[in-house]
Amino acid sequence: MARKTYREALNEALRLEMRRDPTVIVMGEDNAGGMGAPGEDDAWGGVMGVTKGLMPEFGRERVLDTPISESAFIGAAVGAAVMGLRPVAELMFVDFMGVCFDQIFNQAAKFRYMFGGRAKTPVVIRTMYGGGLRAASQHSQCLYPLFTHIPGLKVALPATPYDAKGLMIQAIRDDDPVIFFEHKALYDLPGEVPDEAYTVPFGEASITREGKDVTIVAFGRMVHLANEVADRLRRDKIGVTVVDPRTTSPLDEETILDAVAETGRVVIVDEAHPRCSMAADIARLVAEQAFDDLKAPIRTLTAPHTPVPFSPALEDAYLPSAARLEEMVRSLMRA
Amino acid sequence: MARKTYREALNEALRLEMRRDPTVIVMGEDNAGGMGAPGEDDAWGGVMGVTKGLMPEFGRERVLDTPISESAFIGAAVGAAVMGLRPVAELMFVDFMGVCFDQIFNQAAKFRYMFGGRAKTPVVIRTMYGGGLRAASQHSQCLYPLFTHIPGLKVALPATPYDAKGLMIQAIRDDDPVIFFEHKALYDLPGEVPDEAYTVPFGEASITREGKDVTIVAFGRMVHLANEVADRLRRDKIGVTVVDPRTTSPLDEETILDAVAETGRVVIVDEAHPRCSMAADIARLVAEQAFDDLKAPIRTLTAPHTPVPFSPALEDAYLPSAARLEEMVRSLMRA
Amino acid sequence: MPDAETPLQHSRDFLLEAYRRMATIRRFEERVHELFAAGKLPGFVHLYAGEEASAVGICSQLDERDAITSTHRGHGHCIAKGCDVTGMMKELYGKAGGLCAGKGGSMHIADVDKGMLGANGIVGGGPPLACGAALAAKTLKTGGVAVAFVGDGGSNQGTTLESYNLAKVWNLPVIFVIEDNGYAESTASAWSVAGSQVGRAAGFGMPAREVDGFDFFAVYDAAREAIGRARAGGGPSLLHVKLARYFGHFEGDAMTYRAPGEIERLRAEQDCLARFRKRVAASGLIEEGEFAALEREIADEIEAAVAAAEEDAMPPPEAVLTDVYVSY
Amino acid sequence: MPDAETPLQHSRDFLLEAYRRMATIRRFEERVHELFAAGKLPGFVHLYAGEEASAVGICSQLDERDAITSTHRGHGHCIAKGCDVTGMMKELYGKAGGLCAGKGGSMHIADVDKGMLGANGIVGGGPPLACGAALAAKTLKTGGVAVAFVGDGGSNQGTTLESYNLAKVWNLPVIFVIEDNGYAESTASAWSVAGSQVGRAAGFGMPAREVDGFDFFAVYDAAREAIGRARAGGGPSLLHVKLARYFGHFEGDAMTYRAPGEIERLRAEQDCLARFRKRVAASGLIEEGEFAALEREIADEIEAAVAAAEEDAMPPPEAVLTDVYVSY
Ligand SMILES: Cc1ncc(C[n+]2csc(CCOP(=O)(O)OP(=O)(O)O)c2C)c(N)n1
Ligand SMILES: Cc1ncc(C[n+]2csc(CCOP(=O)(O)OP(=O)(O)O)c2C)c(N)n1
Ligand SMILES: [Mg+2]
Ligand SMILES: [Mg+2]
Repeated sequence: MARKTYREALNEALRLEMRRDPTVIVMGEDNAGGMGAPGEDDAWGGVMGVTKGLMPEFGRERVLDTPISESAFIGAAVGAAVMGLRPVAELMFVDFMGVCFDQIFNQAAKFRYMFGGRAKTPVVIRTMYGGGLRAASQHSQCLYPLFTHIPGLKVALPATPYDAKGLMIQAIRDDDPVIFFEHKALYDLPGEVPDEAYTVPFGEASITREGKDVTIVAFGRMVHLANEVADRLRRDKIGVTVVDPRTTSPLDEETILDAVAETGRVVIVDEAHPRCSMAADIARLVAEQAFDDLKAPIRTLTAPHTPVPFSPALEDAYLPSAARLEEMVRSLMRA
Repeated sequence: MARKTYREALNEALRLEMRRDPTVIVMGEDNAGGMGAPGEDDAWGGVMGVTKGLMPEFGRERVLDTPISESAFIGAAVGAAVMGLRPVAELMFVDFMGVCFDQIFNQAAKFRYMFGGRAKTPVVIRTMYGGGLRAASQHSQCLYPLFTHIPGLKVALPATPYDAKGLMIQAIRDDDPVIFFEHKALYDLPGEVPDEAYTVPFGEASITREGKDVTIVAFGRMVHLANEVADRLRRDKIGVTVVDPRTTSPLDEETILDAVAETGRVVIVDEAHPRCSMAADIARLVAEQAFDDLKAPIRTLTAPHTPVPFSPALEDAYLPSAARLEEMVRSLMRA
Repeated sequence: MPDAETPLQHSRDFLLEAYRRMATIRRFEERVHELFAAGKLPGFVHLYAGEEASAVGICSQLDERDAITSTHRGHGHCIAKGCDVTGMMKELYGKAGGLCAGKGGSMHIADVDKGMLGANGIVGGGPPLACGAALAAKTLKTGGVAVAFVGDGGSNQGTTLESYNLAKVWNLPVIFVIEDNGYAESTASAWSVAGSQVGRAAGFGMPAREVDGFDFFAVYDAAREAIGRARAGGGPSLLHVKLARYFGHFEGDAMTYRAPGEIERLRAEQDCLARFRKRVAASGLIEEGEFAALEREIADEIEAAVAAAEEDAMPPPEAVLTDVYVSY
Repeated sequence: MPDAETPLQHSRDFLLEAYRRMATIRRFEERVHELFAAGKLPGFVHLYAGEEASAVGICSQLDERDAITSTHRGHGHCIAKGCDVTGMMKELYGKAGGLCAGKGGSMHIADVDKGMLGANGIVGGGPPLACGAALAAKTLKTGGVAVAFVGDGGSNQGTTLESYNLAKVWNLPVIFVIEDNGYAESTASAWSVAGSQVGRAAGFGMPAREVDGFDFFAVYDAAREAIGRARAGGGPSLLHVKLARYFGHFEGDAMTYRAPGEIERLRAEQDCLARFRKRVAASGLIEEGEFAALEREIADEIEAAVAAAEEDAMPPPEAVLTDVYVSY
C-alpha cells in the first residue's frame, strides 16, 4: 500500500493488465507521443500523462499513437475488441464524442444484442470530463448521462485513486464496452492504493460517509464535495450518508434505496447539466421505488442548463459548490 | 381547415415558410432526389416524402440534395445559419446523430453562449425517430433525451399533424437551433390542419384529456397511447389528464405541475430508454417541486434498457403499450 | 473455399463453388424480393442482386482468419463469407432460429464466428471496424486481413475517409472495396462523388484500382493483388468496383430516378452470372448443363430455407431483455 | 485592408498594413506567452507565433462579406480578420469586456460581425461551418467567400475530408487552408498524414497548391488565385501552407518531441516577419526604420490592451445564465 495519485493509479492499472494479458493494447492521440518527430520518444504519455511509460515497456505495437481521427481509431478499437483484443482507447476529452459517437453507441454498444448474443466487445474507452480547469465550453462537459442512457454501455466514474485503479482493472477484464470517465481535476489527487492488481466490481456503490438524517448521492468529483459537507454537518449533529455509485451503468440501486430508507431525505449532486441527467435518473429511482420512505421532497444540485463558461468568475458560479450543497442539506433538514 | 396527414402538415409548413422567407432553405439526402441520375427529378422528396414538391417550386438552389456526409452538411447548415440563412437540414434518422453530433451539440448549441451573446444560429434539424416499423436497433431509437440534455438546443416532438405544422413554423422562425423530432409511425396520421401559417409556441404543453385522478405526461407517439387509455378509463370513472409537453426543451413545467397538483398521481410515458430519460426528467421535476401534492409514488413507463430488437414479436414486447399503461394507471389508483 | 492457382487457371472445384455462391446470392435475393412484396418480411430490406461478382470475387479468397464489414446491403457479403442461408432467412423473418436470434434483421445480419462482422445500418459504419479487425490480425499475428465493403454513397462519409488514413498510417492489412452501383438511394454517384475513388486513395498514398464489377475474374484478380499485399505486410489498398443493383434502393422503391430500360439492359448485357457462365463454358471446364443443375439445387436449398423460416417460432417476448451485456 | 494591384506590386499602404497585422499577432502572442507563464491567464492557450504570414497573407485579401473559421490556435486568425486586440486580451483574461464577454476564452474567441466565426475547441470543427458560410454567401449572392483554417492534425479529421467533397459537389466558394506546422500536439505530420495534402485535394477534384508559409508573398499569391477562383464561381481550393509554430502545442508544453535547436534555427532563418522586412526593404518601398517605429507602436498598443484587460471587471456571476438562447 502506498500513496499514489489518481493519475498514477490509472497508469498502474494499465501497466499491470498489459503485463498480465498480451491482448490488452492502448491507443490514442499522443498516448506515447513524439511519433515521427525528431525529439524524444514517449514524449507525452497522453495529454495528461496517464499512459506515460507504457510505450517504453510494451512497445509501439501495444501502445499506439493515432492521427486525429476519433471515428477511425475508436472504431478500430471496437472492431479489434470483437476480433480478440482488449483495447483501451482514449477519447482525450469526452467533449469530442460528437465526432465518433456512432462507433460507440451504434456499434460497440449494440453488437451483442443485434447479433443475438453471438459477439462480445471488450473495449474500454477512457475519457476526461468535468469542469474547474477554465477549459471552457468544449473541454469541460460531463456528458456521462448521454452514455448512461445507451443500453449496452457500461459507465464508470471513479472519484478516488483507489477506485480509479480498481475500476480500470475491472473495465479491462470486463467483456462489455466500458466508458471510463476520468475527472480532469482529480488527476493529482493522492490516496492509498495497493500495489497489486485488484478490481472494484461494477454496480457496487461505495458509502463514503454514514449518517442518519440525509443521504447525498454524488458522482465523480462531487463525491469530495459531499464528503466535505458531511464532515462539516456532523459538527452540527446532522448525519449525512454519502453514496458514490462509482458506476452509473450498471447502477447499484439497492444501496441508494437502502440509504434513503434509512434517512428519508435525499440530495443528489451531479456536475452535469440538469436535464435528463443522473440527478434526474436517481430522482426517478427514488420517487418510484422509495416514495413511502421519503420525509421531504427530493433535492438535486447540478450545473445549470447552460454551456460551461470560460471566465473563472463564471465557472466558479457555474459549478456545484460545497457551500450550496451544504445549504441545500440544511434547508432540507428545516423543511 | 382540412384533414391532412402529419407528413402533409410538415410539407405545408416548409412550403409556406419558404414562400414567406427567401432565406429559408432545405437540405438533406435525397430531399429532392434523383440528383445526377438519368430518371425523374424530385424523385424522392426525402426518404419519407416530407420534402416532396419543394424542389420543383423553389429550385435546386433552395432545396439541396447532399452527399452522405452528415457532419459536413449539418455543419454547413449551422454555419449558414450564423451567416444569415434559416436552413432546415434533415438528419434522416436520429440514429445517425453519431456521425455528426459535434456540429449540433458543440457548435450550433454553444455559439451564442461562447460568443457572449453575439451570434444567433437559427437552424432547424429535422429528424425521424421511434419504433414500430421493424427497423431494428440502428433505425428505431428515440434519443431525444440526449438532445434535451444539451443547453442551447431546443427540442420539439409533435404528436399530431396540427402540432407538426405549428411547431415546424415556429422552429423555422425561431432564432435558436431546434432539433425537430418526427415520429416515423405518425407520418400517415390524419388530423385537422388549418391551411394558413400558424405557430405553436415552444414550451407550451397541450392538455389532450382532462380528468381528476391521474396525470399522464406523454411524449410524441406515446400521447396517442395516453389518450386511448384516458378514454378507456373514463368509462370506469377514472379521470385522466394527459399532458403533452410538445417540446422537451423548453419544458412547460407549470402545466405539468398544475396537473399533478390537481390529480396527485402521475405516470410518465416515454418511448425512450429509461436511464437519464424524459421519464426521469419529469420524475425529478415532480419529486422536487410537487412532492407535497403527491398521493402515490411516481410511475414511469418506458422502453427497457435494451437496444430496439428487430423481430416483430420482440419489438411489440419492447415498446410501451396502451395495455401496460392502462394497467399502470389502474394499479396506481389501487395504491 | 479452395484456393485457385492463378486467376485465369482456376480449378473446376473453385469455379463451381464460386458460381454456387453467386447463384445462391441471386436466388436468395430474388426470393426475398418476392417474399417482401407478399408482405412476409418485416422491416427495411436492401437487396444485393446484380452485385454478386464483387462479394464472391473477393470473399472466395478469404478464410477463417479474415474478417469483413458490410453495409445495409449485406446479404451477399454474408453468403459470400459462408453464412448459413437458412439462418439468414430465419433472421429476415425475425424468427428465433435466425442468425442473430431475430434481434438483428436484414440490416444487422452478422456471423462473427465466420468473420462476418455485420451488415450495418450506418453508412460508413464499417471501415473503422475493419481497421480494427485488421489491427487485431496484425497484433495477434494471425496472417488475417480485413475487407471493408462500402457503397459509393458511403465513400463520402468521413468515417470512411478517416479510415483510409488510419489504415495507411498504421500499415494495416485492410482492403477497402467501394461497391459503386451508381446510386446512393436516388442520388447518382456521378454527382455525389467529387474526384474519383482511385484518386482519393492515391491522395492517402494507398494503391487502388478501378475494377469491372460485372466480371468475376476482374474482381478476383484485383482483390488477389490487394489481399496478397495486405497479407505480406504491404498495407491497405482500395478497389473501386463498378457494378449495378437490380432492385430498388430498398424494397418498395419505385426507382423513378433510373433511366427507362436501364435494368433490363444491364441484366441482358452485363449480368455477372451470365458472363461467368459464358466465360467458363468457353473454357470447356464446366458445361452449361452443370450450371443449370447447380441452379436447381440452389433453388431447392433456398426453398428449404424459406420453409424452415416460415415454420420457425418467433422469439419469446422475454428475449427482449437478454443479450444486452455479457454480464450486468 | 486596401487591396494590391498584383502580388509583387503591392502599395506601400498595403505592405505597411500587412506588416502591422503580422507584427501585432507576434507581439500579442509573445505577451500572452509571458502572461501565461506569470499565471495571469486561465485555461488552455495555444499560440500562433511563427505562422503569421498565413493568416495575414490570406485574410488581407478578405473583406466584410467573407468569413473564416479557425482552430484552437485562433488568435492570429482573429487579428488578421480585424478583431480588436483589446477585446481579445480581455477575453483571454476572462473579463466582462472581452470579445465574448468572458464566456469563450482563447479556444472559442470569435467576432461574427467581423466574419470571424470562432476559434474552435474541436479539431475539424471548422470546415463544415466554412462550407455553410460559403453556402450562405452563394445563396444570398453576396460575392463572399469562406476560408477554413485547419491544422495538419485537423486534416485527418473526417469532418474536414467530408467538407472537401461537399464543397466540390456544391461548388462552394470556400478555401481550405491546411496550416502544416509539422506537429499535431507532439505527433509529427510526417507520420500522421498519409499521402499528401495536395494529393488528397486532387482526389476530390479540387485545385490545390503547396505554399511556403514563411513567405508572406507566396501565401498571398496562392491565396489570391484560390480566392479569385472562388469569387468567380469556380468552386473550392486547398492550400497546403508549410510553416512552424514557435511555442509549444499549448502553453506549458515542454516540447521534448522537437529537435534540439529546431526553433532557434527557424527563428533565425525562416522568420516570416524578418523575410517580409528584408524583401520589402530591398524593394525600397519601406525602410527598416519604419518597421521599427511600427513595432514600437504595436508594442504600445498591446501594452495598453494588457492594461485594459488587467483593469476590466470579471463578469458578474449572474452572467452564467444569460446568452444561452435568444429566447427560451
Ligand atoms: C449515416 C447514415 N446516413 C444515411 C443513411 C441512410 N441510407 C441508408 S443506405 C443509403 C444510401 C447508401 O448508398 P451507397 O453507399 O451507395 O450503398 P448502396 O445502397 O448503393 O448499396 C443511405 C443514404 C444511413 N443509413 N446512415
Ligand atoms: C476532435 C478533437 N480531437 C482532439 C483534440 C485535442 N487536440 C487539440 S489541438 C490538437 C492538435 C491539433 O494539431 P493541428 O491540427 O496540427 O493544429 P496545431 O495545433 O498544430 O495548430 C489536438 C489533438 C481536439 N481538440 N478535438
Ligand atoms: Mg450505391
Ligand atoms: Mg499542426
